[in-house]
Amino acid sequence: MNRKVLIPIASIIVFIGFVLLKLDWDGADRTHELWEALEVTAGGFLTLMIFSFLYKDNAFYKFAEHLYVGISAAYWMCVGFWSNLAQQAIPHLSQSLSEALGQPFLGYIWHYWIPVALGLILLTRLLPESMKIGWISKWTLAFIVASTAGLFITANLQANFIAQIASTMSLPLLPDWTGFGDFLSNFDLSYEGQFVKMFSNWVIIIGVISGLVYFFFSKEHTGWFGRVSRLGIWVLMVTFGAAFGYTVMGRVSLLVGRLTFLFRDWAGVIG
Amino acid sequence: MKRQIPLALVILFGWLMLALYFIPLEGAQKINENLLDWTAIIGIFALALGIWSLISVNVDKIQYKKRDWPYSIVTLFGLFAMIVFGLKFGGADSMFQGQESYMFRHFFDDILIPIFSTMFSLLAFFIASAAYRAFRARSALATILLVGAIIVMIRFFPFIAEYTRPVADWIINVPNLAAKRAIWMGVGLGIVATGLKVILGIERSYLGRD
Amino acid sequence: MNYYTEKITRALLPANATALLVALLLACATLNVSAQESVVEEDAVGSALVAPVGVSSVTASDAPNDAGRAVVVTFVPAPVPQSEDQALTLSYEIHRALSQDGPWKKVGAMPSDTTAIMTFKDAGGRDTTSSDYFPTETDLYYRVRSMTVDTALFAESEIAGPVQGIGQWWNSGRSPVFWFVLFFTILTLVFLNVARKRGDSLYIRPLAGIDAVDEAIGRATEMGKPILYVLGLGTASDIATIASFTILGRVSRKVAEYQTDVIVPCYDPIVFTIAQETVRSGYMDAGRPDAYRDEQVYFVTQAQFAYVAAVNGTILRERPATNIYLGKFFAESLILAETGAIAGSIQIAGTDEIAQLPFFVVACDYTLIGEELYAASAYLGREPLLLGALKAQDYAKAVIVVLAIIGVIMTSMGYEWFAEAFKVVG
Amino acid sequence: MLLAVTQGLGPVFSWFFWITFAAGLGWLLWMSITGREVERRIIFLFMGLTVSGAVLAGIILPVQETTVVRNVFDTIEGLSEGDRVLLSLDYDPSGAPELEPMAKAVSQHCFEKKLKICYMTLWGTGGAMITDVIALAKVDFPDLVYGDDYCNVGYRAGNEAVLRVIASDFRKTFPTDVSGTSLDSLSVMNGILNCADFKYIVAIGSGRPGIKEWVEYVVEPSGALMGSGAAAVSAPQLYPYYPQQMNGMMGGSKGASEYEKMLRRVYPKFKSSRAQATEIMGPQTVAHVFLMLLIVFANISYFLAKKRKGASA
Repeated sequence: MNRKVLIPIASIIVFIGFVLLKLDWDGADRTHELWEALEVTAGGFLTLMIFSFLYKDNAFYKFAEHLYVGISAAYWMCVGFWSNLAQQAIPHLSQSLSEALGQPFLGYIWHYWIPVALGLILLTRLLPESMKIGWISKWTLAFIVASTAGLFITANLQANFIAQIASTMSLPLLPDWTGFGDFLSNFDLSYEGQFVKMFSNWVIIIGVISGLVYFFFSKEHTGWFGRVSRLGIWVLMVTFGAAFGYTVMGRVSLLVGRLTFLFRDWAGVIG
Repeated sequence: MKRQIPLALVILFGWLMLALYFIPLEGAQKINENLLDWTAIIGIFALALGIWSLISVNVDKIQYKKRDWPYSIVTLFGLFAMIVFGLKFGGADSMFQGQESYMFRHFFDDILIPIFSTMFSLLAFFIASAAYRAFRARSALATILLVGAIIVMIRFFPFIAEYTRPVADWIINVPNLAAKRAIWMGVGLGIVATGLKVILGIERSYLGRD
Repeated sequence: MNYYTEKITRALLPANATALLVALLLACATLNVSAQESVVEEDAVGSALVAPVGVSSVTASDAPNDAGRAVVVTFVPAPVPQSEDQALTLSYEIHRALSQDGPWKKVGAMPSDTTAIMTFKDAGGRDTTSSDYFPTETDLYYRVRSMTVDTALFAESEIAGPVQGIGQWWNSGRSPVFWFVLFFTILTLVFLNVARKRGDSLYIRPLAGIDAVDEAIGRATEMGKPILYVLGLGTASDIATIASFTILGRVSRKVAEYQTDVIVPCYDPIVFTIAQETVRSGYMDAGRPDAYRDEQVYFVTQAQFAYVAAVNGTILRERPATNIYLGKFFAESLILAETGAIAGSIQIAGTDEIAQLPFFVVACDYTLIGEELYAASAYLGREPLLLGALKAQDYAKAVIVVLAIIGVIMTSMGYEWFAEAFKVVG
Repeated sequence: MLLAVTQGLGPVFSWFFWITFAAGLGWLLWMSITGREVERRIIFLFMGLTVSGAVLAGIILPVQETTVVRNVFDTIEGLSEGDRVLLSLDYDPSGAPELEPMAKAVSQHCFEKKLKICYMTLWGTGGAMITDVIALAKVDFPDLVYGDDYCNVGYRAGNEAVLRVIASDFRKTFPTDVSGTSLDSLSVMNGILNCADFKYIVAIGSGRPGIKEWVEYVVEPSGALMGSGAAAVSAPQLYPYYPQQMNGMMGGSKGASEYEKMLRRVYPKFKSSRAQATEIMGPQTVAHVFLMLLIVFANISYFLAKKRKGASA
């Protein structure tokens, strides 16, 4: 027998074996017990299949990957269908159709036909090219891209742009300044100290400006301009390093979560 | 016609959405909300195109026995099984309860979630290999990257943390903030510039030719 | 006991009236049975408190910058009662009516405060069936009732109104955004004109990531392997994705010219549709429409990690010469980039998701940081119009740098209004 | 670190783990001193074994409290009975190991303070997360009444658009709760017209739409008071919003374990409840040590290789 048949059959046998091991025969509700055993075993097997990818691409990984793609695509299609079409559009368009879908009819609103029409126009792409009608699908694309572009221009300006300029501007160069004498006599290196506050404001202001200078495209980065831009990229790099370091923690927690599942729920090694 | 209509739609809706932001009038806000609803509804039709693409690519693989074709059967099996489980008809005592149905939820909980979480947890491994490969003081920039990472990572060490935490906190709160603001401002400008190019009709590669 | 607590309260009032009153209210609420009884007793012996003095100067005006479903009510609280038998005001209820004679409806309440002019915003929705329905463009009347411990003991203010909630045509709080859009649009149009006249002689500094794209296509041709182009997890409503489309258009044209292959697995269905259109037209521009196949651009799934699993598989099985990741990326960035590194592909990435930039910087050969992604299409196409827009971006940046410096100096000198002028409200 | 409390497989395994771990590190150090590159798969293997070992040994380490987390705790601590809190769980199963402990701890805290919680999510997969969190919180509060003590309005499609709308009109997007009951009939939602009517919003999220969108579309326009719980990866980039737009933030498992600690300090009754984030912290820290040493070794081997090259040239 060749490997292509042997491996799947062997895997199925092993899988069933593990399900049986997990099964609690004394349980009252046998069907329920069986389901639970199946669930945990499937979870454990799929986890190991994905981990096997770290060694190399292999049949088990491919199986999990392909299964995952198929199921998730259908899952999102169902979720999208129910939440957008069945609960949003149809209850405004047709009483009989919404009742057929078990949704309450929310009153006829004509303009819900517009997205439905635009959606149907999009589907003309599926028609054979010889019909030469697919080009009207671009109307929908034009509508979506343009309306979101228009929307995002302002939303972004408000939160990411003007708000950031305004908060950079409101940093005083000399916070709580009451004179040199006070500054020196109250000198303090702690976080709340005046020196650190002042230094931080300077770093932010210089960092923002040099960062922006780094993003200049139409001027050669030489001379003093080049030096400022160099400072800008340094600030960016420190940040990236820091962000990487900060992330490690969260990523490992996912692995801990997964391994806890394997050891606790599946293998039952720890309590 | 083929060129003008899409362009007209772009200019009309682009500027309309832009203008609506400034108009607090109820009618204007209603249009705004409805346009957002519309996009979601159109998305479903686009998804139909996507699913069609997924099916045809996989059917094609099976039909011509391309490499790894048996796995395409697995994909199609998962897809159709899930679609069937997601159906809803036959009232309250039917097996088909849409998103509420037993099998639909269990496929989600027992197959999607384990794979999903495991894929995500692969990151822990990749973070290690990426760090080993990239965090070497090869150049000035690489050294800065390395130093930033080390200072922040020490932050999580018990015992040493007490001494390094203020520095790490400072890096995260101050230079980090400066860099993010610089990037945000640049990105903000890039977004506005790209958005303007779209609604002015200058940038239309997304519409293709003709 | 009611009387007693009130006396203490009055003695302490200047200290922190509100906090104390809230505490008192709570105490009364928990003891409400005995409190009510004592009121009855006091009534019986005839030593009842008299109603407090009502609030004065009640005004009602249309709320600015809204859809006309809100009114702002202001009033001046009465001073602290002078005589001992006057009940203490614990809270204010704001009432609304459609006519001066009522019926009145309670629309809100505020805790008592004697220190400042009080402002209450009465806002509601447009749903006539909902309890918070607010009639727009209708005469409305407001009055404020000063409440005491005893619900039967209160004082009414004079009636303010009529006032109408009227929708505005312009949100003045958002004016800074308007001025900036206007400024930037003019700037862009000016530079488009300049670019038209001067052609492509405008200088742009080299970007390593962009230069690498050309090399990468050449390398793929030599190796006879495809190029993998990932548009990320963004939807068509992300401008980063739109920027990526324009780059995809140019990449696919070059790919077609060099007669090699580009694979585009897609995450979002609308993005998938647009990507097909873009790649197809790239092939057309290169004069090889027949070389384009629909399977090159395909939809995978809309689940983040299922998509990643599939792309990972593609990377390890097809072993593309180059992987290009441009668009919106989230947690998957490092998984993709490290798998690409395992497969030995040259990797070019770019995103405006700041959280993911570190991973791309660490694991990819070239990374376009933030705005560079948006600039890339101008670099690749070298079309005068796009270069002009890039120039406009640079000028806008220069203006920001100057404004920021002026703003910081103004703030340091105590002129906070300058920075305030840039704040967007509402 | 060896003082760490062990649960798991017991002290013998724990010692075995530490000794093997040290031996492995020694081998890695030897590899780098002799200038040999370690193959990627060996690093994967080390990572896997380190974390597995730490999980099996059940290592728990002490945590320190920080202001940014304490702000969230203190805000909730300062609310009074009956105040309404909006809890948005914008994550999916992959974010759960980090974020679920936060959601659980905040829920426990709110219920202990007799605050009313409205749960919502911006993620399609978030519905299941809400159910999980409610189930976890209910272990300590079995008498909670749906509709009076908490409610779940679930998920609505539309990402940012949902936030844009609920900032001004909560009922427009969520006319009903997750099971179709009108919000008007739930006492939790009495008088709640928009997001600013909640005394406090806690957005717990791991991506987009998430905390940044909450700030942009809800806090900025409506001025609502918000605290957040972020995945460790997105925490640094959310710092610019602290403390103006959000008054506190829990970052990753670290933030969650701090919150768990505060909760147990103020309310000792929760000591018997499983502190999930604190459990995760031990293995995480061990993995961290490993990773740092890995970087150090990488640099040692790089410098030694460079030196050798310099000597031979």
